This record gives sequence, C-alpha cells and structure tokens, in this order.
Amino acid sequence: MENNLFQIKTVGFEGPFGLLLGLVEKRKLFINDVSLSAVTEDYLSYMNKLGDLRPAEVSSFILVASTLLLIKSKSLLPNLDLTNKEEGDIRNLEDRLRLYEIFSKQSLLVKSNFGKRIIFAPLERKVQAWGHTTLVFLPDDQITKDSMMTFARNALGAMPKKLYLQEVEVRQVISIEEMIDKLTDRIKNSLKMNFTHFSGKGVTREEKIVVIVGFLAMLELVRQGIVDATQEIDSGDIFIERQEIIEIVDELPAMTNASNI
Amino acid sequence: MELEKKIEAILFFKGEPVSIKKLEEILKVPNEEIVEAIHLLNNNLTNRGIALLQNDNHITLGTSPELTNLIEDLQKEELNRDLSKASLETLSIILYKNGASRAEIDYIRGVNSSFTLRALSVRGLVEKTIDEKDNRRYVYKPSFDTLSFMGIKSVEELPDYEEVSNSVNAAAKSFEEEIKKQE
Amino acid sequence: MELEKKIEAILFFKGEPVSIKKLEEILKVPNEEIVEAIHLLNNNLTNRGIALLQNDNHITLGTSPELTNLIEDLQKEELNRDLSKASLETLSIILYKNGASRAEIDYIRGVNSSFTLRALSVRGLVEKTIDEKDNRRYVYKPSFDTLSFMGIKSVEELPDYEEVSNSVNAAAKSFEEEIKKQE
Repeated sequence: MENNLFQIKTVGFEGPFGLLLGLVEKRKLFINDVSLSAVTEDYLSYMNKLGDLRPAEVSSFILVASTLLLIKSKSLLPNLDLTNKEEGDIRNLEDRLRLYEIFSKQSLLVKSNFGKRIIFAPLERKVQAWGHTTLVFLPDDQITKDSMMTFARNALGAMPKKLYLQEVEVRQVISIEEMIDKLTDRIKNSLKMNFTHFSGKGVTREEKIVVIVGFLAMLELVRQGIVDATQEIDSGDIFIERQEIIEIVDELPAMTNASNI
Repeated sequence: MELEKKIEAILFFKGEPVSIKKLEEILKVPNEEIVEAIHLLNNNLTNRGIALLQNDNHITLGTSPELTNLIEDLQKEELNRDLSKASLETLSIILYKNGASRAEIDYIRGVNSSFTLRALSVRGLVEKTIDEKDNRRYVYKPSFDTLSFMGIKSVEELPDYEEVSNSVNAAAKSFEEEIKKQE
Repeated sequence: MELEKKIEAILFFKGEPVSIKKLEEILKVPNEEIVEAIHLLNNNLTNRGIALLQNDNHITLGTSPELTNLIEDLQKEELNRDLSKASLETLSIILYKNGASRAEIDYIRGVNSSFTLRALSVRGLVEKTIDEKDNRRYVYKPSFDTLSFMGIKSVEELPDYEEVSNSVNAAAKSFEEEIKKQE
C-alpha cells in the first residue's frame, strides 16, 4: 500500500506520458488504441490522486486524459462517431507516446553511460608559445567601479524569479472541461439510444452498463478536478514566485528537477 | 608544415573549443581544407593520449576516454554524475536530436521543461543558442561537457545514434506544425 | 594503454611542467620505464603540432617550435581583444562576492562560465585558489592588479558594496541550499 502511494507520486511528476507509458508497459502491451483504452481507468484513478499538483501540471495530465476518454468511449460504444479532429487527436497521442518511449529508453542508456568514461579538458593554464612564460596583467577600460556595480546588479536581476504560465494552457484546460461535459452527454445519450450495441461476446448487457456507469462517475471526478484547477487559475495570479516552485519541489520527493538534476 | 599540425597547435594553445570558422580566419584557408585537415588530425589522434572532440562546428582537444580513472585522480574537484529522470529525458532529447527547441522538448515530454533546462544550463550540460535556421527562436544544444561525460568524441558515437535519430526525425516531421503552434 | 599515452594525457591535462619523479608516483612504475616511455612519446611527437619540452628532470607539452609565430600572433590577438559582456559580468560577481566558486557563478549567471573564467585568468584579472573553507573546491578571487586598476584598495570600496554584496551572497546561499538538498 505504501509502496503504491510512493509510485503514484513518482509516476506523477514524470508527467502524463511517463504515467501512461508506465501503465502500458506494466501490462506488457504495445502502444495502440486497444492498450490505451485498457489503461484509461488506471490513468484516471492515478490522476485523481494528483490533486496537489500545480494547475499547469494538472492541465498537461488533463489534456492527455481527454484523449484517453475519447478512446475509451469509442471502445465502449463502437457506434460513437468521432470527428476528424478527434480521430487526429487519438493518432497524435499514440505517435507522441511512441516518440516519448524512444527517449525514455535512450535516457536509461544515457544514465548508464554518463560519467563512466570521461574526456577531460585541460586544466586552466597559461600556455605560451614555445619557450615563453610571462605573467601578464591585461585590463580593459570597460572595467570601472561603476560598470562593475551595474554588471553585478544586472546579473542578479536576470536570475529567474517568476514563472509565467502560458495562457494557452489555461485556455486548453477550460475547453477540456467543456469537452468532458459534452462527452458525458454523448455517452449518456448513446447509452439510452443504442442498447442494440451491447451484445458483445461473453459480456452481458448489465456488465457493460456497469462499466459505463462507473466510467461516467470517473468522468465526473475528472471534471471536478478541472473545475478546481481552472478556479485556481482564474482567481489566482498567473505568476508564480520561483521560491514557491522550489518549495513544491522540496515537498514532492520525485519532483526534484530543479534542485537535483 | 601541414595544416593538421597547425590546427593541433592552435587547439592545444587555446585549450577550449574553437570554431571551424575561426580556424579559417586564423589559417586563411577555405573551409574544405580545414575540414579535410580536421579529418586527418582525428586519424592522427586515434589511439593516443589526446582525443579530438567535434560538436556543432567547433572542435577541441581532451584526454582519451580510456584514461578516465588516471586523470580523475589528478583533479581535486569532485564530479557530479547525478542526473534526475527529468534531466536525463531532456538531455537525451537534446543529444539524439542534436539540438532541440524548448517547445519541441515540452512537446515530446508532455510537460514544461523550463526548470530542467535551466538546471542543465547551469551545469554546463546544454547550451542555449539562437537557431541558425530561424533566428527568432532558441535551440538547446549538447555541450562539449556532455560529450565529455558520455566519453564520446561526437554525438554520432552515442549508442544507437543513427537508428534513433532517424526514427525520431521521421516522427518529428509530422509534429512540426503542432510544435510551431505552441511557440 | 601504453605508458607514453598515459604520460601524454597527464602532461596535456596539467598544462605545466611535471617532474619525472611525480610521473613515477602517479603511474606507479619505476624510473627506467618512465624514461623509456618519454623517449617513445618524444618520437611520436616529432613532426607534430605539439612538442615535448624537457628541462632539468621536468617535462611539459608545448606547441611545436616551428609554429611560434602563428601562436604568438594568436596570443597577441587574444590578449588585446576587448573583454566580452560575459567576462565583465563574471568579474563583477567575483568582485562583489569577494571570491566565488565556478558553481556559484554558473548558478547566478544561469550558464556555464568555465571559458569566461579561463579568459579572465589568462589576463591576470582573477586568481584561482583552493577554497580555505573547503579544499575540494576552488574559488576565483579578484587580483590585486584588478583592484588597483579600478583605483581601490579593497572590494569594500566598490559602489553600494554592502547592498550588492548581500544580494550576491544571498543568491549564492540559495544555491548552497539547493546543493544540500541533493546530498
């Protein structure tokens, strides 16, 4: 159980692709619509436990979730007509996940090679042409008391203090909420209208309905998560102090990208 | 005296990366001759105590990767070999793509990579430069320090480089439009 | 790897004369073998851009004597060039911090400063010394010549010293805290 919680956190920071890839690989599946549909519930239940992430991070999880919902809906309700854009989103997620898988694999190779064999640059030295060894002092008129003060101040001023959350992400989050609402409606309607499609082999109609109702409940949870995230974005300042980020990094053992690279 | 010897002397004197363009200026010979001479120098330095590193139109000299332990004992500073998962992913993208924009990295990883990129920059493992193909955007490139830590003389020596880089570039093409939208 | 290659790498890495006795210690082989290997290395380096210099039981690498003019020109050009913005910024941090490690400078600037520090050292503007508080690391200090060039006797005479210096120290401290988190 504890081990499980730790995993949620770890997988959590690796981002939506890390989580999704982990779930697919855990079932020893290849990346395709069938495997993504199979892990959608797992993905959503992990995601709902990521409540304490920043809105920007939550939004990247939600973006992926919305596509997974499409895939899942299609697998539950084969007569659900997807638009070209929706089909494109699904293909795009599969492709991106395959690309991420490549780098995820290579990063393990980089890890195992990094620092094993090292090529050293020469130490700092005053190499001279043949036979020359001179001690030099070569200043520059640009070095004055005042210029040094200005340069020091500028260097300090250029250190990052704020992180700007892209408005694009905020807008995407909101539209996903709308999308989930629409999707919920669509599924509900399909459920009412299309009982004939629930005659799969080995699965009774009742079982299918149980799956779909459970799925709708999960959608509602995700929708609620988005509402929380967007409210936070709407009411809060979209600038985040750098210090805050570092504190968050401190709280989550897996979120050490800034301090423990 | 042959050109490759002059280049060797210049690299030794400078003790830091020198651009091919700079070598053309110093030696007043055309690009092709420099490139040819670098090739010869690289051959001369095979199986020696010194190695030639090539990265992004710059070259530099370093100690042979086979002598890691010997040289590490000579230097007093401690080396940091730890990289987080986020850093490893980001660095792998930059290495195998041989330079990537932040939008591309974010797109591939599915998360915002700006902190990871800053941490990698501070450690000198990546360099932020203006994209030669499009001067309105930046690209992050692998640094000589990264090659050094990987014990390779150029990115082509990375494990599975050609294979990975081919499949990545093929895949990346279809994403180009979408990445542009995010920039 | 053969002994002469190891010696070549050591000499290249150190960039200063090394005694034969020191080589015996580092490589843990008897004097005769070192002498023999030096002989082989000298042969290898004949007709190359790098040459082996011997003097009084010390050896070092230098550029080939035939290339003296080329290297001297290069040196003049390097030393007469205006300092870059990066160099001036780095110098200002070293001044207001009154001694800073490379990692601290990198952290404040957000980029790797090793080549910049090298340029400042070569011109005698800063000095690299072992940190008295922690002998595993180096600190860069402003040279006396730099202070007198600005017409001051100590860094405290810099404008707004206390305020700016406090900010620089605070920045360096937040770096230290990040480092501690890793340990």
